[in-house]
Amino acid sequence: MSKPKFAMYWAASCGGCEIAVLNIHEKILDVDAAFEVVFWPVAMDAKYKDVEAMADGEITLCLFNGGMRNDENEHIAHLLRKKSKIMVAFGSCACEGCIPGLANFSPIKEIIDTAFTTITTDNPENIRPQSSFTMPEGIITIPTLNPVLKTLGQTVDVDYFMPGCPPESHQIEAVVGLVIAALNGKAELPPKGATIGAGTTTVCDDCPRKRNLKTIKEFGRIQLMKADPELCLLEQGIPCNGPATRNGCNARCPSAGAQCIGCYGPAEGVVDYGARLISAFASVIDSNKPDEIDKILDGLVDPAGQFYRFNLAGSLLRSSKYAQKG
Amino acid sequence: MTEESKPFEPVIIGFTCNWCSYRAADMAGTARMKYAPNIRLIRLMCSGRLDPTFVFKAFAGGADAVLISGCHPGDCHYVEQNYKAMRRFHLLKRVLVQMGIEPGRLKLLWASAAEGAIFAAEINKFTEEVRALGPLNWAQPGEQVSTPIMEEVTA
Amino acid sequence: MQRITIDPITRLEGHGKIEIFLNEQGNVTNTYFQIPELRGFERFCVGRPVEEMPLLTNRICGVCPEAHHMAAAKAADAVYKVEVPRTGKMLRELLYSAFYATDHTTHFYALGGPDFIMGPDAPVAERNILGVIHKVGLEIGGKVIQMRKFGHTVVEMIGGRKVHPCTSIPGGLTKGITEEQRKEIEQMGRWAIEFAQFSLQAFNDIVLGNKTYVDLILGDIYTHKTYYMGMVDEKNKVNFYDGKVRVVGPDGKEYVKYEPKDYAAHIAEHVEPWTYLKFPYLKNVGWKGFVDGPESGVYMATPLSRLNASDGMATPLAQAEYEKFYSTLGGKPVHQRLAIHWARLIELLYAAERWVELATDPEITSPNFHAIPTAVPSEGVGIVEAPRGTLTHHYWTDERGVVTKVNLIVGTTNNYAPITMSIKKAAENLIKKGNVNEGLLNMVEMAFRAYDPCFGCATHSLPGRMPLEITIHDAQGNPINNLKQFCD
Amino acid sequence: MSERIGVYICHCGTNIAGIVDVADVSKWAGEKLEDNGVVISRDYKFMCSSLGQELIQKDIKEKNLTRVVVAACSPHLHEKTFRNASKGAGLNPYLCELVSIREQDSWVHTDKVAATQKAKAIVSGGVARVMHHEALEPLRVPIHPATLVVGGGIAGIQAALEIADAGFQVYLVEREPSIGGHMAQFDKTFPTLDCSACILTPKMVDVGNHANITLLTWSEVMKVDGYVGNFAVTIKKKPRYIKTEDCTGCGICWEKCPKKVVDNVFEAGMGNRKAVYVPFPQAVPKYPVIDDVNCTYYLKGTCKACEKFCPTNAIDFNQKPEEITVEVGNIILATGYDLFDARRIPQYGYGKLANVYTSLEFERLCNAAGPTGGNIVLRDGKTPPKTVGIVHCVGSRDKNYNGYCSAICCMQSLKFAHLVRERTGAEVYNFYIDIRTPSKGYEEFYQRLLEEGTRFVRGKVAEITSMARVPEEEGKLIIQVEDTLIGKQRRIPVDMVVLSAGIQSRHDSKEVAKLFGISCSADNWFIERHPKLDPVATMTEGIYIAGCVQGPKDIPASVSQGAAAAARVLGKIQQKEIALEPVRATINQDQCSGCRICNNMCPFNAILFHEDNMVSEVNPALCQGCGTCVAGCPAGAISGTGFSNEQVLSQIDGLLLLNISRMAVPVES
Repeated sequence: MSKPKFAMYWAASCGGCEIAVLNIHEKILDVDAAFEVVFWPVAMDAKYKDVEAMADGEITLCLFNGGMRNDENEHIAHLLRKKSKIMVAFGSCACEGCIPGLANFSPIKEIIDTAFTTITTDNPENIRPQSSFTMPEGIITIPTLNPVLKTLGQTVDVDYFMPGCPPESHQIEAVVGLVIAALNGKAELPPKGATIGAGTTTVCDDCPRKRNLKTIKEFGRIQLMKADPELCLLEQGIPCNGPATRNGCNARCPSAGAQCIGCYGPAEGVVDYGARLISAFASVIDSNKPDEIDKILDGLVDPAGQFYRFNLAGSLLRSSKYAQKG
Repeated sequence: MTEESKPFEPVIIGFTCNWCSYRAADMAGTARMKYAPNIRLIRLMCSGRLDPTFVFKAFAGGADAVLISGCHPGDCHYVEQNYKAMRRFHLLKRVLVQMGIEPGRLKLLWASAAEGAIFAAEINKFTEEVRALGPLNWAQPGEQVSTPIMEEVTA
Repeated sequence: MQRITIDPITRLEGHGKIEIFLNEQGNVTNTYFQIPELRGFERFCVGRPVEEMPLLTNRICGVCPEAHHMAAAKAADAVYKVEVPRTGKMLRELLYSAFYATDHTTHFYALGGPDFIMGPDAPVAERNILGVIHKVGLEIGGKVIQMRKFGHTVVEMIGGRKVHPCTSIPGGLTKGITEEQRKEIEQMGRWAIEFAQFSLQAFNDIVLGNKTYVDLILGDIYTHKTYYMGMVDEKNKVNFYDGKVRVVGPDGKEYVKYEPKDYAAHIAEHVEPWTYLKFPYLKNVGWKGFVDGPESGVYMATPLSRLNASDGMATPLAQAEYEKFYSTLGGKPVHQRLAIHWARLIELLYAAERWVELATDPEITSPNFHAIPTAVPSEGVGIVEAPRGTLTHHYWTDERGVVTKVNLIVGTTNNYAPITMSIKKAAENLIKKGNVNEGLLNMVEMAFRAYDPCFGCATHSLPGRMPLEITIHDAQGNPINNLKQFCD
Repeated sequence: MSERIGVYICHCGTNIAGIVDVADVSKWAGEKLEDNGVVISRDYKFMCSSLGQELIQKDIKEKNLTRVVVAACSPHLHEKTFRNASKGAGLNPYLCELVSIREQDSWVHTDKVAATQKAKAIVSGGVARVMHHEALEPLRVPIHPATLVVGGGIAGIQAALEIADAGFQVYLVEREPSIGGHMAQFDKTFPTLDCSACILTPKMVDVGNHANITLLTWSEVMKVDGYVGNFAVTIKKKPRYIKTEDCTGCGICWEKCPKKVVDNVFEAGMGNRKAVYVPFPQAVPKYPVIDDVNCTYYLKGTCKACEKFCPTNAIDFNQKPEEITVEVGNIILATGYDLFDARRIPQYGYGKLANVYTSLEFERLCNAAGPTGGNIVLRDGKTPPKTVGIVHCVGSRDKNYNGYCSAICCMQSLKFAHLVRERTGAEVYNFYIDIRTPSKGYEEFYQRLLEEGTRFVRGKVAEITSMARVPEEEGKLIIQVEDTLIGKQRRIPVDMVVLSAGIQSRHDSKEVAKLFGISCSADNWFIERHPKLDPVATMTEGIYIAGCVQGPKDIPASVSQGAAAAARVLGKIQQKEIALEPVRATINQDQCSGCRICNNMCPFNAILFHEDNMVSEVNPALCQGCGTCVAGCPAGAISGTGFSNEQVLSQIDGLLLLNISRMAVPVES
């Protein structure tokens, strides 16, 4: 019988997920051995129309990365969903919008205007790109940008979520291994909707730093202090998202002296990632006086950006009111 | 939506603590004090239980405003948990502002079990303030905005 | 009128798309190369603390996040007017050199190399890394994987993560390296030097040994006499991490050399309504459209440009190769795009040498890798050489160091105009009187790949991997011919 | 939909039905909420009536309901009623939810349409919420029969005796060498003027001899672990340097002790004691203590006079502090008050002008056992005063010091006035703001003073000075006051001034409160559970308060509160075990990353951190169920029974009717 079919696609993403997959090095050959790769723009030839020609569910496993920035992204998402048995939201962009999701703070018009009015932009007629434009030779078109960036899960039905920016190579190896095993009846696939290739607790679980009772009198900026390399960063006032961020990365950033910025998203069962941090950070503020609390909070110069850095598109609110007004 | 004729009727979700503000609401009731019907109360054990998720959920779900209420500072049934609620409120407010939600749509109210009158008055005041702000109509990409329950119910 | 659509990954997947229009005679009147995506970093980085820029702008491109990480960190340093301690600078450059070696290796063996090693006419099925392995020998595959592993190991040791490093902050880094790590890094570096030499040898034997390839390189199809940009140190030697930006004219003479902070006085970006990407050009020469020559502000920023724009390499082995390069290709500047591949290998060798140089510096393990900024943050520019061109980050902040304005000129963007020109030129050369040469795809594709375009920032195409399709329409717009071809 | 929900809308006569169209609400719930599991929806005149309850019970049995929502009055009124009804029908009481459409709807709104709509939303919220209720059982913990009483003043003594007499073990901890408290320092007690010692001493003796009372004087509580019914209290016994088992209290040691020390505690600085001493003759226990700060042996290394003369070799200079731990089920705090420090009001001259006395000093002055043997004389020790000024409200009812009324000063001042006249015949002026005599026999006492000819000047004293302006003021203390009754300034020369200083919370009350996990008011009085209905309990289960620790009060009030606290404790002891509401937080060990953010979020110290496996855990018996940690856990690893995220989030959905318009966030395709 023929091998199960594999597909991987990138929508609005940076390519880091593909690199992460390539970084499993030799293990990539296992994928090649176990699957027939039918669609992987980065790696091989296959056309949109080839995919369309496939039967529904013909693709066994589809790793989909990237958010829904334009109408094309969504079109492919729907197509691949139709054609795939197992649809995996692969990486932070597909799972929760990731950094490009920060665009949901602003109206799309403002985003385009900003890009085409920078100091080096030579744009006397104040031109903006047009999704359809008539040149002397004829009409040429480009995709239309969505007003707000959406996650894959907000667009199509997703079977599994694999967080991370990008997912750690050892996690990718594990997941690929699991799926192959499951296909050979040697393992059980997790229940639909499960988060795979990650832990169930948070980064602190893997963080080597010492921690004590937490009370914060002042929030600090990592570049403006000599941080203690042994002690919990949050206890030093550095806004580390580790406590709320799903583990699975081996606490790479805190181990390297940098605060966790939250790329693995919320922990198991959490409804809104940012809410967890708002509540946790505020709770350990060491003051009961409104003005003093405000003074301490001034130390967090960008709360929403801090708490929704990777998760804005995936949050309960999804975007700012400004962005909605367009 | 409300027609031109009718004024905009905001929907407000109010969180109360079991010991002070909910009892204040009870007292307003037993004293037959009248206030605007726009608020729907949820009873928590303590304002410290107020998870910002609840607030986001309410706004995203179509509420035009949210009230958080608890015991006066120093009077918390659980010693000092209302201070934690206060700290969270301060931070939450900053986030909401960045999300484009007017600060006037989130209110923190301290009310003792004895302050039914104050509770009622504050709800009326808040309702008018929100009415002035107009509907929030939180839009979800790819979703119908779910708005006040009026037509839901009368339908 | 005929219309040809070259759709890299078809319109609906669209990550870059080429339109070729023919006149009634069936000759090319115009070509359009469109970039369909915009993510708006310039807007949404506003409001974020400047120390986060190296982490946020990382996500512009997963292929060259290290480049964005470095440019952002340098811009943030400048915002705080803080001088990074020597060890800090060296650590950053060490990470960066390892990244360069990895990136160039990937491109040469998996993407660009096959064209030459297998030959441009070899069947598609063979023009890939596997073909290379068959021709050059099995161990090469292992070596390539080894090289990538080593590179990533160093990036992770210093940068904290394999992809999207996290340790650079205003004033330096969040961590240093231990003596054990240093030893390991040095060993890997020495291995990398051998690997680079081996690669150059392979190129020498297979490509330079083969007249058809040499002719192809020297041929006119891929020649544009443009300006060339690259970063140089105080001795005008190539440097990836730090220095001044130097531009030489089509005649090879220095046109300008400027401090990063002055970039805006020299670079401007032209806008077209049919694409989301802008076309940078030399402001003081001016935008004259998609043409070359001293009158046109179009410039190129690639390994070849860097060699053209410099007076040599800062390391001995690479310097020797540099001299050989120009003597073989008939002196500076070299205008032939396909020579970029060779230049890339010379840079690979330089990167490996620099790697060892830094790994053996006595101060590299010093704990003095960060200086706490004291000045009030305001504005700063950071420039590095990304493998695919000069990368510029420019931030403005308020007194708290919160970003208020951002300008980015991304590596590949520099080459947007030249690539468009190469496409047009290839098309003109190969489409005559309406009949389309079967080699068109191949040639266009090779033009592409030479630039190693990383539209990861916008198109997400991995370097050079450009599946192409051409649909040729007759005057009525009916498809009359369909050509397909892929790069591996 | 696996759950089967019954909805019951109460008319409450016309209380609800008068405004809310209950029939419509009931019909609406039956139809619109069908998809939410509602299988039956009824309305009834009085749900809380036995018929109403039977209605619910019948449905539970016949329609196999798994959840019940009652829309009626406030849960604070009838939650128990309907929970019990459900229980009666075999449904776990916690699967019944009472939502209020009376206090929160019909009683506060006039617009019938809006009120009916709101009622629907409230019912919808209840239905959405009840879906996520779990069957719960109350937590039962045993009560240890022993009790700890902290503070050996009259309140503590009363409480200890009540409990001990009932046959239960009491540990009475007092930090001074003897019990007795302030009352032991007084001479007479108002209004009856019976001698303080005469009524107090017998009680003190009872305590000393009581088989069920372990008296721990010269001791302090260091640590309190555990929770209601099961406290473990660590007590530090300071060294007395006396072997109490050998000491007979004969008193030879303090006779022979060469070192005199000013007694600032019991004698309020009016008299001396020795370095080895009992604070006063009737002290209980009778054993002395050696004050190692002043004892010559500890200062110079020689002396030991006491040791030489002690007939029973009871002196032991090598005693060390000792810590003991006792297990108790309940704790009564009766740690008393401090006297307001009159030095804080410089214009009254206390400490500068010799013949300005504080109330406590004056008590010692007229006490027969006091330094002057009860003779009221000036500081020179012989001259009796001819005129005495008594200033009320010193440090009380004054924003600059204590805003509250100290409750005892008026009566105390009247008592002083009476004693002065009785013993010296001197002219007495009372300077008051208002005279407050609210208790039994107090007003009569005031009238008596008026008849005795004591002078009353209504006005707050501005200044007390020795600066004479006219000859007749020479050598006198002049009291500058505005007589508000005649509306003019007066300067009244007197020989002696008594400052009726107010009472205030103990200087260390904050630390003590923290130690026992209870809270203080702004004035640092301990906060009672309810100012009217529960003035002896605190918010912390198992900890009670008695006497001035709760706020200023006189002796009768302190005694009654001591007895009341004892009664409460005895009640608990009789129950043998206590049932705690199962509203509790629990930490999912598999999801806890040990970030420790929750650790100091709990004022009841219910959250402990296990260093070994680096996770936190909630002690269910200590947890009070406020849910602050549930809301605060960054990992979402803490869940709260009774008020879980699912319950609240679905209630929000319900209130916004999203459970009808949209079951879940839909997906386009």
